[in-house]
Amino acid sequence: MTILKVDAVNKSFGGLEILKEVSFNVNQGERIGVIGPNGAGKTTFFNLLTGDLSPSKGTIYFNGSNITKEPNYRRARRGIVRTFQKNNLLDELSILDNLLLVLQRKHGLKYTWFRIRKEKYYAKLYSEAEELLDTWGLYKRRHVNVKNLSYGEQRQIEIMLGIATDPSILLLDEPTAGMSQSETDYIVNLLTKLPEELTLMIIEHDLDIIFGLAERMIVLHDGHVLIDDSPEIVRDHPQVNEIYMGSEEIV
Amino acid sequence: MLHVQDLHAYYGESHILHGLSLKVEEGKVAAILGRNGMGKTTTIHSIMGMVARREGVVEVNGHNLISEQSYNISKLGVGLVPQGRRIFPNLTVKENLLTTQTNIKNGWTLEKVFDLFPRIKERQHSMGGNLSGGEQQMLAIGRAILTNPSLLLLDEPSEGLSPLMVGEVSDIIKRLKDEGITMLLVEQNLAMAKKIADHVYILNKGRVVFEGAADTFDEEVQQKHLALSS
Amino acid sequence: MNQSGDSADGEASSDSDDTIKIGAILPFSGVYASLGKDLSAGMKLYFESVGWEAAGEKIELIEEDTAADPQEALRRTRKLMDQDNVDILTGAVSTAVAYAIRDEVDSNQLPYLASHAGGNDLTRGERSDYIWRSSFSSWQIGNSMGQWAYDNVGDQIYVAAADYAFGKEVSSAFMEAYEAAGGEIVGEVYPPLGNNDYASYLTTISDSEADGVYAFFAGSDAVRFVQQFEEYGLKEEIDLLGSGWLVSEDLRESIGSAAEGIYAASFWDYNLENEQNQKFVEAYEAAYDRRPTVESLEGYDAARILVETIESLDGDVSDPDKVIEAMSAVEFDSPRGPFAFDQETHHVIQNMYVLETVMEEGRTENKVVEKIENVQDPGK
Amino acid sequence: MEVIIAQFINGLSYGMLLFVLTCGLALVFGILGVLNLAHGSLYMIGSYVAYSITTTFTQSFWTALVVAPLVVAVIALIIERTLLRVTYRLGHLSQVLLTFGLAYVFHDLTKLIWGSNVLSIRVPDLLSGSVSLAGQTFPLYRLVIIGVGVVVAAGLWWLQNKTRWGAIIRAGLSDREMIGALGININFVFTAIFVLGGILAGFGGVVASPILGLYPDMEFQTLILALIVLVIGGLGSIAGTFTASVLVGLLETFGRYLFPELSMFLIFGLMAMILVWRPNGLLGKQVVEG
Amino acid sequence: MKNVYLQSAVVLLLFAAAPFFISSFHITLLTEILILAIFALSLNVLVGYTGMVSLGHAAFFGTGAYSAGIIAQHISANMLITLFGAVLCSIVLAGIIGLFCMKVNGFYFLMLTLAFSQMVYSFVYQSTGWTGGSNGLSGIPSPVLFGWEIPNIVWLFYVIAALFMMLYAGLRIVVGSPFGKVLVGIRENEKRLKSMGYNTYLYKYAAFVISGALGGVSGSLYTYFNGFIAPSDVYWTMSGTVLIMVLIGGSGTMIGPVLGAAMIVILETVIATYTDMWMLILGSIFILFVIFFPSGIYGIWQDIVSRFQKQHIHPEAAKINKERAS
Ligand SMILES: Nc1ncnc2c1ncn2[C@@H]1O[C@H](COP(=O)(O)OP(=O)(O)OP(=O)(O)O)[C@@H](O)[C@H]1O
Ligand SMILES: Nc1ncnc2c1ncn2[C@@H]1O[C@H](COP(=O)(O)OP(=O)(O)OP(=O)(O)O)[C@@H](O)[C@H]1O
Ligand SMILES: [Mg+2]
Ligand SMILES: [Mg+2]
Repeated sequence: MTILKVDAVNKSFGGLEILKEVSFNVNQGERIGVIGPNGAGKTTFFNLLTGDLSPSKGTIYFNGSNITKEPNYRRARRGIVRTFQKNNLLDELSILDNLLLVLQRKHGLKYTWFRIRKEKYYAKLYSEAEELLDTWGLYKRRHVNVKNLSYGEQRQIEIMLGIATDPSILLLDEPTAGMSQSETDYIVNLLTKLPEELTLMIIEHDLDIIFGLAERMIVLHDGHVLIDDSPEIVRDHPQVNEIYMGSEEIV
Repeated sequence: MLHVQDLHAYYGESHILHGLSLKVEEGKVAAILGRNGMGKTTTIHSIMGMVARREGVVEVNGHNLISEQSYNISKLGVGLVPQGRRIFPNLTVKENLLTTQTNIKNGWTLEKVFDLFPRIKERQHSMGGNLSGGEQQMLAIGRAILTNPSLLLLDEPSEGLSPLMVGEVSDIIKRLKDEGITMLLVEQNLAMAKKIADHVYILNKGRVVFEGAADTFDEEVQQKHLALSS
Repeated sequence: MNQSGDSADGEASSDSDDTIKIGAILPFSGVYASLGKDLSAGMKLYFESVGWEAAGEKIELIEEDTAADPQEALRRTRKLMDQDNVDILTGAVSTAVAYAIRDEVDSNQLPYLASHAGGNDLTRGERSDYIWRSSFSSWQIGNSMGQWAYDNVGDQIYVAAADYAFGKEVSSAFMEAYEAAGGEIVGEVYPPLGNNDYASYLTTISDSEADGVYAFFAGSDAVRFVQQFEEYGLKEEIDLLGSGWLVSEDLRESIGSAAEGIYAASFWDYNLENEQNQKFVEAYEAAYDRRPTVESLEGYDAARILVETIESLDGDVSDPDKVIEAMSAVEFDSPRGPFAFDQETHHVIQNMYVLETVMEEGRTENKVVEKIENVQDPGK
Repeated sequence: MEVIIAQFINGLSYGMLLFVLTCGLALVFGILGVLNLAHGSLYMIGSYVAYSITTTFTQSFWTALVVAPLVVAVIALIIERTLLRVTYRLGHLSQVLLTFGLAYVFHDLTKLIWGSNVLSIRVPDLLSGSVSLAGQTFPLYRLVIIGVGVVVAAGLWWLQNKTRWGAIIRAGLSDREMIGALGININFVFTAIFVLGGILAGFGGVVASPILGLYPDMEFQTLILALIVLVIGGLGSIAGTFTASVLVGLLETFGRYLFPELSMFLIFGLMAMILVWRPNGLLGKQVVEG
Repeated sequence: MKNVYLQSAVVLLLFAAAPFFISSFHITLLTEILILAIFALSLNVLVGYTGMVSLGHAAFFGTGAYSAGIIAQHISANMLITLFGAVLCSIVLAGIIGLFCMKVNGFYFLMLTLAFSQMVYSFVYQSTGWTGGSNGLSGIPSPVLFGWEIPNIVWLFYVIAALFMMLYAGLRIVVGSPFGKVLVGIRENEKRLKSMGYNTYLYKYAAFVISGALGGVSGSLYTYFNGFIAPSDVYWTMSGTVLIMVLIGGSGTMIGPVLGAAMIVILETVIATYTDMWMLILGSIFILFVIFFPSGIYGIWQDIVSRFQKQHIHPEAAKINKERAS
């Protein structure tokens, strides 16, 4: 089932055309890798999908409805959720508070104005948050402010928040950049275990990861889709090797 | 060239580095490896004078810099490629490069940096904050080179770069090394670190738990010190 | 800021039994600060002259700074009433302050002698048994010049006044009298209080056919208006007239020669020739080494009224109604001329003077050109 | 028609006066990011020092024009070094409180020294004449101010766009630590700019007081006016401040001419309209994030 | 914060007992503090929790004050009616101003709120017929509650203290609720909150209107208290004063603005009695606070508490940091 349909999308900044006629469909449950040289327009493309930027031309459909003009918060509520390439967290708040805000949103706005039904509503939120923190090994540090974490640790929070939202399509922008090998392994493991019906799009420059996870690859080059095919084809594609992989060996 | 002895660093109450020592010979490259949150960036920042409370000895070229201000440390020839790039968003690419350019006589100029990274030459009039992640990383490297340092601190310079660019940056670092620049490199990309570094340190919770020449850093060491369980 | 005369004797003054406490709410900060200071200086000069004593009782003066803020004044008044237990209240420069405290004073039956605030309503619609005013009303200031302007300036006048209640009251009193005399108002303009550039207004005025401009401005507004009036070349063509504050004693030095030729209406002037005034000016200059202003005179007179009230009561000020009765009967020869209260309105009946500013020995002086006797506010 | 031209000249000269009052604030807030509520106080001190010099010591306006800004510069230096420096890591709200406190302190100190009477400074003889233009007399001094405004604007524009300082400050604002690590003594740069802001405030005080006079509370009036001009022009742009000064000058002048009863409303109405239309002021820079 | 009920009981008792122990002047002072504390609390919703620094809050205070006064003069002095009218007017005003102010951020927000409040000011100033213009509005009848005219300051104090406690409790619930958490999130990183799916515009707007409504409440209380309204209550200096109260008390905390209001009122009253150089002293105090107690009176309070208890706000956090360190 097609969950996302991108139709001839263009994006330009001033005179600069960053994305040119990008079109493709995404089916539910697909794991898609997005690669391309630096500055190819990958992040910009994610920005268009989430509504952080609006396209100069073209249309985006999600589950059949046209969402091109929708603001980002509406799209997030539809389940289009992203992580950021550059950490974008609530620095002055604790890890727990960051997470609570996400969970609170997920469970709807019903009781958000007053906490009169504190026990019922809050207890549920808290126990869910604490469970999550536990699985991420952050329970002990849940009251530490995010700004006091190391860079790699913040990257982890970034991903945790994305997954905690229970999205229907999750856009990960270089999730493991800045993470050490062991943390990377952990994240990859976690991503493989995500529910089947969840759709994933991942931008990554770590080829091991991307080829390990993706069932389908989209190569962006200079603002257009160079290839949209299986990982095997992409791996052996001479042009991809030339513009993107260089001499780097692939395990 | 760089000599760190018994370095302690603190953020407020928390004690992060516990008597760390390391050494980089003139013209060599040393790599610091370690899992997230082990104190790599803190080490770099302590050398650069960016941690408020630090104790011990940090000697560059025989000067003890432990209590110097960071701008003086920079003027003494220490360059920094920071983690997370930290490009000035409201400056154009060109301004990012030129504003802090110093010691022009030492050889690095805007043109040469543009030659290294043609991609940022194309973007030279864009605002730094509008660049893509990888472009910013290149810019951060270029910016540091243009301060014409004799000691360069690189904190995860390959982050966000495409594999092709990782290769190119490795080549650039080698080239800098050939020109006699001493370097201290923090990396998560072990392959790259192995390829470039002469010497390797592994940090764990603010202490050096392994040190040795690059070729002694093998699978076993990696398993022992960098796996999740440690 | 407690002031009291017994500092020389070294006696404690805070004991309320053998002293009479007078509270004064005056602005010592903000735009009206200099007025507050002069009022205070005038009062102290008089109290000093009677040795801070009346009918054998010590007088204690408690001054509170109201800034230009009515709320602040209300807070201070409550403090004076509840904390210091003052017997009589005086002061208030800004009319808004007087209105603000009016109900508080009235319901607490505290005798209050308004010594500057000139809003008409204080002795008209807002009149209270316990409030008497020794200074002036806006009507007195504006009205007194209407006939004179028609006779001496011409039959077309432009009115420019600062946009606040007092400015509007004064100018409308003027317009009423001027039109009654047969003159025509060819234009009105009300620049905001604290307006710093009058160029635009002056250009409009010079474009009109007016023979004169009646201006109500005070303080820094007056300085700027008068200076710019000259700079933009209006002085040669059009007469400038207004209230005494346009060329008041403390402004003329700042204004400089631009003030020359202005006509102004006031109830007192430094150069008034009478015995009382001579005495007052001499004493004031000896004490403070500067010229008194009209506010100094107001303070001086207010202090005198208070002292005479206390004396006629033989020092017993415990009954507010008696205090009021005694106060209303005070009559004397003031430096401004004969002084008496209108029993009906609780407002002073006094002479008004039309002054002309002239150059004398390189500086400007005011000269009385006309005296209008016993001007009495209509009280409604 | 002649009235219109005359009003136009009035507006232009008033606008330039506004620019002279605002440019110091524009520099310190728009460029340095410090909301200096004591700007009006520095302006006031400039005026009072100039008053003392013109009336007591040398009687020369020209001496005052040089000395008063320097006195203010020293005060600015002391403020920056001892107090303001502490607040850079604390953020804008602390600076608001600090500079507001300073404004209070300066208010009483000047009252203590110079009293609370209304004072004024004479226009220097050289510039005291009048000129006839468009059938209307204009004070020469007003016309000179137009020139002064243009010269100051040009100088600031040069500093911001043609020297490295502008870029260094913008960089320092977004990441002080990093600009330090790249070899720039950002503290010194900040001090220098703040002192320059002080000099401009003092200069404004001397130049404006023959027109505006010296009176209690003058600093708050000036401050509000300057803030309005600044925000209409947009932060971080000298050209914006300049445009806004002229615009406000003209609007106020014509507003007083055409709708005198609305004059209090007009300037704030203009500001609201411009901000709703352009949320970063007329020429303000859109801040690029990370 | 161990037992909220105990705390409120103690405060209630203190309020109830106050008139028996302190002079009527001090009751006046206390009443004024409570009114201004409500005002400061209302601004704090914007400044402290949502991170929107407004310099136009006097508009709502003034609107509340004038509408209460005008209603009392022309319609009815019944407190329920005047209060309702005042709140309604300020909500409408905040609703309108908010629509525009939501478009801008940071300093521009500060200046836009200033602009709107100054426009309200000039409207009030020039509508002499209704508001008394520069003379202020006087002759306002005393408030009537359920047919009972509040006879003196002590009873008024009780009414206001009760209202204060209710509003304080209500506000505490709101800022501690998920809604309040979202406001804090907006303060920290609005962009991220949008990505999480929050319509931040709506939240900010709601915060603005709530804040305006509470500002109106405090304004109308001020009218009951003074029986007089001056246009300076709508002037920007009033907005400045309340902002200072919030900052000096400790923005983003509940008790901070209350302490700030108390401190400013007390200082102004005490200092002005001894010297007319009160601005010098007050200004110096502001400066000292910034340099030595940057988190305001609340920060001092926190310091003392933590020194007593030898632990921090989040004991866990400290513990963890130590654990990692060793
Ligand atoms: N707001 C903007 N204004 C101008 N140019 C922009 C803007 N945003 C992005 N660009 C340009 O668009 C191009 C694509 O950027 P984008 O961030 O999408 O690249 P990317 O594919 O994610 O690269 P990377 O792998 O380095 O993260 C870059 O060259 C960048 O400079
Ligand atoms: N500003 C700070 N305040 C308090 N603690 C901090 C601060 N910055 C870092 N830390 C803590 O110090 C430790 C070391 O951090 P550092 O940034 O040096 O790690 P790192 O080795 O560079 O990690 P990464 O690979 O994630 O970049 C971490 O546990 C982190 O939580
Ligand atoms: Mg990217
Ligand atoms: Mg790091």
